[in-house]
Amino acid sequence: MSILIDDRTRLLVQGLGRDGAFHAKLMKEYGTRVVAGVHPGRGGSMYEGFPVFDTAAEAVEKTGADCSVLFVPASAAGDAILEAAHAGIELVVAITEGIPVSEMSRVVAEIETMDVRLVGPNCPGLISPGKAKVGIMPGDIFDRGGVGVVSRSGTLTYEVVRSLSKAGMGQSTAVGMGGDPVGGMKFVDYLELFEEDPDTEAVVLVGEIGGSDEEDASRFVAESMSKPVAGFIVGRTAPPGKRMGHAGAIISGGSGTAEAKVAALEAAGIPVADVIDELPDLLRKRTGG
Amino acid sequence: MSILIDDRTRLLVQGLGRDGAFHAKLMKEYGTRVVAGVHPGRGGSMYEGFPVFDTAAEAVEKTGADCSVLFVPASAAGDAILEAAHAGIELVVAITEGIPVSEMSRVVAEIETMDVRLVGPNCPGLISPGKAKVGIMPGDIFDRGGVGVVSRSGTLTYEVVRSLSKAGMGQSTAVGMGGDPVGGMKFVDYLELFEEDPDTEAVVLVGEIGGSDEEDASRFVAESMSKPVAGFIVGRTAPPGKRMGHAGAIISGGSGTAEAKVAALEAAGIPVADVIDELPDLLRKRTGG
Amino acid sequence: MKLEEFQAKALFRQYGLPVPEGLVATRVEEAVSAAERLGLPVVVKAQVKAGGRGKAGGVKLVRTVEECREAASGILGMTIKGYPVERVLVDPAQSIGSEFYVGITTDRRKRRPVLMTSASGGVDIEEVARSTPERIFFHTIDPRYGLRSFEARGMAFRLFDSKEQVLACARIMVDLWRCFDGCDASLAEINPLALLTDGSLVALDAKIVLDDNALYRHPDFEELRLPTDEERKEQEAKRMGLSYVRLDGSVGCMVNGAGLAMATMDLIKHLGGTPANFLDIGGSSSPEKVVGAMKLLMRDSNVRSVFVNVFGGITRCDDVARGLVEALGSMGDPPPMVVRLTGTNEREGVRILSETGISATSDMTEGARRAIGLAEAGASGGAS
Amino acid sequence: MKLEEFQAKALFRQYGLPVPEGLVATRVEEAVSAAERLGLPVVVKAQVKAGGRGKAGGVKLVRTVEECREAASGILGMTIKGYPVERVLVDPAQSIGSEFYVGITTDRRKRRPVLMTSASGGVDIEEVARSTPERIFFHTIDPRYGLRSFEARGMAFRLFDSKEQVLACARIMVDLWRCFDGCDASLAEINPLALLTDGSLVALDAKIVLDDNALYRHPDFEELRLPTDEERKEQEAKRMGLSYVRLDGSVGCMVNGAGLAMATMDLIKHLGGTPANFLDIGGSSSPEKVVGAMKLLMRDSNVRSVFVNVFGGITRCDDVARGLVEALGSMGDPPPMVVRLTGTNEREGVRILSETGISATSDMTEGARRAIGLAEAGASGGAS
Repeated sequence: MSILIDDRTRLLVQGLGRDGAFHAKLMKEYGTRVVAGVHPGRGGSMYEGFPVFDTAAEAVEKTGADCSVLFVPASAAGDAILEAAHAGIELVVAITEGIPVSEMSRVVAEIETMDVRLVGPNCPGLISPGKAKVGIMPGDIFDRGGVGVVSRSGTLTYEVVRSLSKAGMGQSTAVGMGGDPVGGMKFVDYLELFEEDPDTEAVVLVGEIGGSDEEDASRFVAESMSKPVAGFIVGRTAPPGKRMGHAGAIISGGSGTAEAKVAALEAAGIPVADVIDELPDLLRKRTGG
Repeated sequence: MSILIDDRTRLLVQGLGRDGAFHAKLMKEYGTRVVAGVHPGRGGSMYEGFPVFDTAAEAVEKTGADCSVLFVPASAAGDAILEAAHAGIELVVAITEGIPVSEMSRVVAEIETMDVRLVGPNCPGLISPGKAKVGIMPGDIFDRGGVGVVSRSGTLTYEVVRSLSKAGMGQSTAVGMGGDPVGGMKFVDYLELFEEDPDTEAVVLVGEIGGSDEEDASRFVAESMSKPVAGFIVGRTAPPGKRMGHAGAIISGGSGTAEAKVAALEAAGIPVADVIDELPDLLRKRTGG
Repeated sequence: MKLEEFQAKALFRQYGLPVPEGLVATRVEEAVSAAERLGLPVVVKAQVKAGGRGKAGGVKLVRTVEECREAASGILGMTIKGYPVERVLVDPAQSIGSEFYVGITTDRRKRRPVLMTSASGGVDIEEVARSTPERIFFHTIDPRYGLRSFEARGMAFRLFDSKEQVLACARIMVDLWRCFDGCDASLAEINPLALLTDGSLVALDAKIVLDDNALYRHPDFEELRLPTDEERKEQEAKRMGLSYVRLDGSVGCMVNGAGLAMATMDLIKHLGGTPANFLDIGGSSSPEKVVGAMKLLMRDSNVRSVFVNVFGGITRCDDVARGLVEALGSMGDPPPMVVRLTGTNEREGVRILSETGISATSDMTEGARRAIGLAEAGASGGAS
Repeated sequence: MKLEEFQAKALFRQYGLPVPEGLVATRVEEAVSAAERLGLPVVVKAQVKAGGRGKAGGVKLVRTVEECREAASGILGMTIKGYPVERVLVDPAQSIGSEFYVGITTDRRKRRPVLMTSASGGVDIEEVARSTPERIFFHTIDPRYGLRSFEARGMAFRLFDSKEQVLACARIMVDLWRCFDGCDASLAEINPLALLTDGSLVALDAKIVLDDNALYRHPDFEELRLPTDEERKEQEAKRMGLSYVRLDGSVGCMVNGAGLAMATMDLIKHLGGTPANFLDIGGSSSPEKVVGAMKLLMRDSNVRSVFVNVFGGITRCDDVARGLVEALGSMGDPPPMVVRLTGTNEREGVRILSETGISATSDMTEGARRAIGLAEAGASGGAS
């Protein structure tokens, strides 16, 4: 098992431009069941052995795709997320960065009323090692195992995973959830899934400054999780004042700084690593392994 | 019993201008439990023995109102319907006429996702004789009884009711649902309620040209109603060509004319009166009374 | 409010829709110089608010200045379905490959806007809808979100194969939605949307009907009003809070409520008479309104008798009675009249009328029958 | 993109929000003539993108031409929180009764815009939020529907009692929403919203931050860009697809990914060094981008060593390596550098670097440690 994606996932790739085509190929090579592509105007053609359609609706109808990954430009990405959702896709993974917040908040308000999950945008995607990769991460750094990883960052996730793998700790699923102000699933959503997943034994949470998602996660871990969790927070040296006027400060209350996040995690009994390479040891102590 | 309103209905009057104030008084005199008014800027005052509030939310919270009737100008009516719906009102009756269709279609799209019913707009409201009146109809022409009346028209409803009352046929509930292109409940919704209401023995449906609501009602009566229904359709002499370009014709198909509606009703076994005064006899024949 | 083609095209242009750059002319020489400016050949098109102008000879393709002069002078003198042609639109002629249909209106059943398209555009789209409905595609628009690109693309793929045309058509659909929504239209229609031989798409004709209830949001639309004589009367009525449509009969009707007004007309017809008009004096009626309504009726020389049918609800019978008394007092030669008054403040209304010697019946059928009788008597009197 | 007060007020005005009709001046005499045109007394306000300008003496009420000249010349020479004041806004002085706060931003937790208001407006609104949070009211906006009148009224009733002020304030809130939404802002804020002694409401100050990701939808906003020196550098970086923020340390960082960049800075600090900057070279990196990034780093004279930390995913290690080789080749005196390369095409990247004599480590901590050592050596070398 794993969360969200596995070897039964039927993947649709939306947008087969330079990046989309490149990563569609890599995902397929990793073993992901890429069943279709969508690229308006290229319907009827084939790419890397899978059929390409003009619309997501047709792709879903003809191939039974249940998950999609987006490589479309920022100006068209909100539309593409909704196209996938309305076509019946259950999990949409939006790699695209640079989508306006106003656009995302409308998209999110709509998909909240639908039966669809969103990972991202502005994220590397997710991987269930040995089963499926839906995103742009380098597959070879991941090992199959029992640690769930969820992170707001991209390359930082790789760094963490590499450290875990080196220490012999494989991953059930690793997710780069994206760092945009408004996006899809949050820490709590992933933690809930990891808690339920029989193959996940422990979780690493990688947070960063801004927002209050780590604080919410801390509460959830304290109240509802039985599995051990370790944390890592970046941004301790980030320059202050890169926030937005009074309103940002008012809405975030005291939260948002690295210190506040570390404090929240620790108060919830989650050990926080100072440097990435401490994470395997912290987990080992918690799991008694 | 009756449908939608009865002597337990707790009514809120939105808009206490000239018409709102006049009819609030008449509704109260009829015996309706008018528990509150809303008129921004007049919060804290009293009118005809009930308290006036600045917002619907406060009125509902303080008085437990569950039904509201709108006498606000067309430009503010969409907002007022939503205010009532978001305040937790279960039945909103919009008397206001002249609301733009674009506004109503947005309002309707939103309230469809909520637990609220809308009567109107551009309607006289509804009455459950002897129990409650929520609207502007002259109360004294209605008699308590077993005939449900539902009509797209205002004064025509009174005419029909008068004819029924004169023939000794009282009404369980009489509704003027309004004739705007986009509105709240439709014939089918009312027929469904009348079918379920133990006190309603028969139903009179008063339709008019335009739309396809009568055609939908005919299908519903044929398929799902056990109670006798009689119909009346106005607009046989209406000038043709008062429709909108090709699109109106395409979307309505053949329906929309008085002839098509009469044919649809008769095909569903619903006798249709040529003149209003025939209605009591048609009902009597159907009920065997 | 119906717009004429050239007005609709101007709005289309504002929303980025591709329309030919035509010129409007009210005189023949103006049309000729427009043709010269645009370059021949051009199409000269009658600007009227009625359909079927093509079949009526109101649209002409001309290749020379002489042809243009001839066509313009012919068309500017025409009357199409009762509408005199006061303006022509001179559009550059296009090299048309095929014709499509794209329109947005409100689907009353779904209570939402609906986009309709067909690869069988052109004048006979209604016939297509009747005989081969499967050739028309519908897409319901959620007004909260508007027409999205992916939805428009999905519809455009049903009409076109080439990627360029699909994307151009999808763009047109989205812009048509923006126009429909931005103008608070009841209808926005392109028929035909032409695929030219060079592969581009152009809105050859344009139809927009504005929602009268939303005009208050668009004060600038007031200048788009180019009323016909008939519309001018309806409009004047509207300003008084009246809704008036003239017909051909002899019994003038004054009724409160549209439904009851239609029922009254139906009843007159049913009893063998002919209604002269639809006239709804609406809800809260003041004496002034009744006076205005009466004057409006009397302008129609066909009217031989007047049937006033009022069921008081929000309308108060005493207001109506006072208005009638005032109106009759101010008229030199009032027509024969039958008044039926019932409902709110009925007693007071009847009292006011009886004081002035006007008798009122409470029965609608009886009232209608008497009005028909008076009209017939008046007609034979008028013929003598 | 942060706007200055006078720009935000101009946008406010477009959306119908009540703002004083002030004038902008870049020279002292301009400020004086602005004051004369507006009529004294006026307020002279430093236009800078930093808060706290009032406390820094950047806002002055003046009653005479002499006072105005003095204030303007003082303020136009100031530097507030590192920002030199290049412009002042001259606003007519108002007779203020009390001050309120109204702002809209995005609530990340609810993933929707949020309207915030308080009767305790003015400079210390953040202190109010901290110490008496119950004095701040929040209303989450559904972006599909926008802020509706009834919602705005509900919020306005919490600030005002008089019907006129409630309706005026509700109108302001709705217009502020339209401005926030129409401009794709991250923040639109009025602080203070002043209740004048004549009972009217005016936005005395205005703050707008635009969403950089949405600027492509607003080409006309480009002219609102009045960058400070620091912003100019960040912007230039952005044009190259780089995200750069300068700090005060000595170890220059070049990293792919914002998270890893922050982790790298944290690590340098943790190991006793000081990061010179945040620099994210982003996803798909080309050699040109790496050259540009390197040049950007070298402009900062504090930089004593450079730590390149790349974990290849979408970024390919060979691209980064080629860029580094090219950048170093084009530089006369390259700084001491430590390169850490791993991930996609790692082997090829390492090969390219080693061919040019640059050695790469695969361990981040080790790399950071060596970069700190080089910086310290460089600093003592530089001091000699």
